[in-house]
Amino acid sequence: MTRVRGRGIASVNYPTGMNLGGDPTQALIFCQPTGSFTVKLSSTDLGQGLKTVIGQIAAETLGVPLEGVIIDTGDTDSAPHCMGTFASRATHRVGNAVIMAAEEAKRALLEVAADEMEAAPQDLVVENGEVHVKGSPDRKLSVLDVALAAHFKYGRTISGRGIFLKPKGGVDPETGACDPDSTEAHATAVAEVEVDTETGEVTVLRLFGAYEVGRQVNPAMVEGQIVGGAVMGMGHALMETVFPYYPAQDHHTSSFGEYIVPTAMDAPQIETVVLEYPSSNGPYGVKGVGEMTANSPVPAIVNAIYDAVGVWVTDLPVTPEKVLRALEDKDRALSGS
Amino acid sequence: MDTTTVTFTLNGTTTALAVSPLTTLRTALRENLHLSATKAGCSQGGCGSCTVLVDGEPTLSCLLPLALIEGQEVTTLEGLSTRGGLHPLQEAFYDRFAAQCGYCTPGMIMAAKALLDRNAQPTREEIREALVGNLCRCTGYLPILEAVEDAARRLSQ
Amino acid sequence: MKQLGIVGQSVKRRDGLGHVTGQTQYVDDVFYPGMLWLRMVRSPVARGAIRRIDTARAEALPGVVAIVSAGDVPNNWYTILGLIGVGPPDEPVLAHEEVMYQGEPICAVVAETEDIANEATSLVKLDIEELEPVLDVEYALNAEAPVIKKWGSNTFIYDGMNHRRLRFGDVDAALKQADFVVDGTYRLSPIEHVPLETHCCVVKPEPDGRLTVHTNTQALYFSMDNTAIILQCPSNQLRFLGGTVGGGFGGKVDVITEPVTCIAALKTRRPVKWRWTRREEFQNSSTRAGVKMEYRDGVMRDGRIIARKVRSLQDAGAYHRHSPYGAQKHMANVGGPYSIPNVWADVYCVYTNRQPSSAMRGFGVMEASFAIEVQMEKIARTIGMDSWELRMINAYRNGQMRPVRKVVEDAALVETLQAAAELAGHELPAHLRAMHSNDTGEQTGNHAYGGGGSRL
Amino acid sequence: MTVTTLFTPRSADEAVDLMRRHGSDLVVLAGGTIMMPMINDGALFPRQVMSLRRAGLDGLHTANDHVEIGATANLARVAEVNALPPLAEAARTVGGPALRTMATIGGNLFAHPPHGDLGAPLLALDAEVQLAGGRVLALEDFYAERASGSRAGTELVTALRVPRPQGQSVYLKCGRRQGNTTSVIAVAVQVMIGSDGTCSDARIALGAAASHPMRARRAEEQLRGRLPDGEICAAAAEEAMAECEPFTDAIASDWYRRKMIGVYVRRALEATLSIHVGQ
Repeated sequence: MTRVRGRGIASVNYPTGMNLGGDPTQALIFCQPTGSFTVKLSSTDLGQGLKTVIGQIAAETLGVPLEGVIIDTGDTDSAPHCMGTFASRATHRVGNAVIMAAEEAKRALLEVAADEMEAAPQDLVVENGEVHVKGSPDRKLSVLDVALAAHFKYGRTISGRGIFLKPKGGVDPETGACDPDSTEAHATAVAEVEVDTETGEVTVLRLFGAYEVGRQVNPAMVEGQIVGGAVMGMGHALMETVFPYYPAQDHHTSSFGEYIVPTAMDAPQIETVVLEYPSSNGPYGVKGVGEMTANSPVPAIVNAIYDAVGVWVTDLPVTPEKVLRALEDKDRALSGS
Repeated sequence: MDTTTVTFTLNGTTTALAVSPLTTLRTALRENLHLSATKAGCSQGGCGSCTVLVDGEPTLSCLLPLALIEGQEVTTLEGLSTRGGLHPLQEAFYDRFAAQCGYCTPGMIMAAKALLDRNAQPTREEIREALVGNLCRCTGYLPILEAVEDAARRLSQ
Repeated sequence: MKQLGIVGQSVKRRDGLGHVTGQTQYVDDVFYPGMLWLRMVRSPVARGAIRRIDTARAEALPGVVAIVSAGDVPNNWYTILGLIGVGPPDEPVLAHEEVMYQGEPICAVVAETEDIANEATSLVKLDIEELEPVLDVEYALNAEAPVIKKWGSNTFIYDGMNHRRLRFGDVDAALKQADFVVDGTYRLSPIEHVPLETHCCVVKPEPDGRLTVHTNTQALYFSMDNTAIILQCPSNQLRFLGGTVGGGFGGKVDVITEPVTCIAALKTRRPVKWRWTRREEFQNSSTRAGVKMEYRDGVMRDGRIIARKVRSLQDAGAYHRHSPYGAQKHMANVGGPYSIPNVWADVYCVYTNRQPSSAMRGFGVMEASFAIEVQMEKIARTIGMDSWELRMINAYRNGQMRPVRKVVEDAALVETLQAAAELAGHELPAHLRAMHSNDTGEQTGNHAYGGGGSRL
Repeated sequence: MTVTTLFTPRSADEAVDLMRRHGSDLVVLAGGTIMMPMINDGALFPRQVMSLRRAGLDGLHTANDHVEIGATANLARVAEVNALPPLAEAARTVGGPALRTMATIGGNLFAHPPHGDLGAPLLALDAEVQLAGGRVLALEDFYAERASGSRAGTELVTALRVPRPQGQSVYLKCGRRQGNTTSVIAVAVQVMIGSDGTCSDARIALGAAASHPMRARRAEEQLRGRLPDGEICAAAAEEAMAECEPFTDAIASDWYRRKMIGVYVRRALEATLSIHVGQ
């Protein structure tokens, strides 16, 4: 028997947002005469789907259909400041700024609608692109009609400004006391591996992940982060480094022939479950899921290797060579004792 | 500088292009023809993001001088949806969140098309093998495998 | 939790149709007529003194339009976190006196085609006196090691100290009381982000003197403001366009392409593109930091972790970039998701002569999580306790105090353990299934959950 | 100045003529998967490049006792040569499908280790290299000539003549991931078992185990004339470990490569025996 299986677990926390020099993001929203809302941002979508989830948050807050929201981002000439997309902050920060802007725009919308409908603004709600009087769904006006009235009859703007700021916080140099995050997400991963004791090769068979990331704005994209992060974490654990003999600089990698990343043939079976415990300060209870998903598989895999063959390989990446050397050391120690 | 004129069929249309001698198919597509679906991920033949079909075969367009495909037929991602609608692979990638940043997507879809053209009902293992030369850093591949399986079903209907 | 409308629905990606049709426009897909290509001449050695940079042969190559050297950079300091007070400035945009890592940018060639620019870089003659490099973080802290930073130390200086420290409770006393002491040393070699899209920037000079800058930065304003500082121009002279990135993972938060491309565009008065090669991504772009972490945990027979002592060395490589912040983030997370009443950490941001490390997906925290969770497994094996139970009895509860003096709130770690066990088909005993994150011990009588720092 | 001319000769003779005229200034592409990355990376600035894509060297003929494979036959086609299982398997595990439609068997002989996966199975199958002008030499001699810097390195390879396996043959590759992987090492073996059950001949070849693919002759000696069993496979593996001359690179250290030669030679031999027993 040269192939041995093992299972390992790992639990992690992950902080949302940075807190070094203050961490703001702004959003502006305006209503077009056609009743569409444009959200102006300078935030960046790296592929995680920011443009999509921000559209969902804006539509939710405004009470209009998703199709009625345009997300316009990526131009410093036309949109206000955003710190950037990193630190698992984007959905949290941008989402909060967009809610603030959308609420202001919605108030303006309702004030115009109130004049048009001869009702009090506080008695009105916006749902599915229509303004109606609470309890009287028939007393209604489309957002389009309100927008037209605002532009061409009342001369009023329907727009909103939003900002979210995590204020700058210092670090006590003596104790390290600080406020390093806005909220923390959590996860537990389970890895099942098979180790070839003759070659040291490790195959990840299955990865399980239970994630607690606040409210999910878009569950399919949350799952996309978890699955993608799991495979990246597997690469970190077993394959990747630009300095294969770190700290030596020899054989510095220069191509995909030398720097080994997982391929479609390496992706293990991955099963996930998401628990929604909302944060108190995120938009609709969002925390953040961008970064943490690559973290938990790494120690879970290392622990699974120990479970399988009884060696701790704690120098990443856990290459077959390191596993084999550890197994040989263990054999020597056993035969010596 | 010397140039050479190359005539080939691009997404069904005869195309003639004058380029410098070693200009690659990828550079010609992107910089001369402004068909930028085909990406420059590594220029080393290592990532697959420049994959196109040459006479139906998956090909790394970053390593192939245009002058060498005289008279041949090239299909890029732009050639998949020329009739207005999406190709079933495109539909499936869209529906199943198989693209995140989208940078590997064109090459991935072309590699998958090369597979489905010769094997209409591939197993998951066969899909993995067909896509092994196309790297993705965002999705963890599983949504892509599901999308190709889904596209095969759509194509068979 | 209240049910919402469109929030919570798996709606399709807004950019999905662009992606699957190849119509999404990334920076490399931007072309302007007459656009030039930029390539970088880089240091062949890890540490050295520059004696002479001879660009004559490169300039003579037909098709070469300009060379951009240190003298062309209005403010030749590249210290991205300088915006928020991190300093002193330590990294030149283009090296001119010394080089601190293999691959450090020295001068740029701007040419009519990428091929010509490539060849021209090979014609630049560098005369560099090689000096002994510092490559190992432990050696860097050694008194005999060459000091590679101008401020006389090989570490970042935090508030006058050569490390960030965490002091919570009385670790040494707790370690003496512990039934078991579990040690572990954890290492991580530098990792590349590997987005499929390499760094890319296209700059177009506008008739009014402004610059339009297409960039795949993860942070447009941050990059613009840093570029303005380097160009010594008001930031309203710059227009940064982006927002669509072919993968970042933290690798595109360094402002690493925009300043030089802007200078090249200003110097030539033509649009310029700088697209990094994959080789540059691996060998020159910043990495996740190499790390060495030493953990010592004091544990009671019943599984309570009562003390943790950590010494951690983060390999920043040659320059700050985001590493001083990463080390600080590491300090703040050495406790992990557990309630440990006594925690002590010294975290060093150490400089070496290798390509700088910087931000990468979860940096600072990922490394801590790795060490912490392998420690947890070692502890479980050492004291003979089930590793699920060990985590669950130590998991922090809402209302408890973390070592950074922040109260835990909205946490549900215990619940993720329960859900993961169920998902993986591992049956937990009833007392573990009954636990929850709002239970600080009073209700169940479980002894493990005292307030922070008060258990001993 | 960049590349000024790309020659596309229509025959081997035309190619040889160009090589003679331009000498070492001419960069030769078969499939382009070795040289084009270097040119794209700015590691090489040739003026004249010659592609063999149209030189008519991509024939593939299966005869009763051998297969003749033109130098520019691509790996996708080689992967389907069922008559030569270890060679087909080696071709099938190089890169991904797109790379395999470009990379050629002839070009593979010029790949620098750890690349050049086809070398080991070709050695195990006793392949011969046909050079323009009619010279034919054993692949082992071809590698030796190239290493010594003499003729073979400058002559045009036109085809490989690969005898069909006489005995049981196996190819095993050790990589760092499941597919599209650079070799840590590769092993190809061909074992002939006589009617008395003893090994009448054995060819063991190693890839990524030295500066070019090599035969493990002392390991082969362990098998000849013997009734092969697990012990003898292990002894042969020990010999292979001793005679290989591995190197260190980004993929693996020389220490690990040598270890894997031992494991994989033994496994490959055991696999040939189980095939034999199975029949």
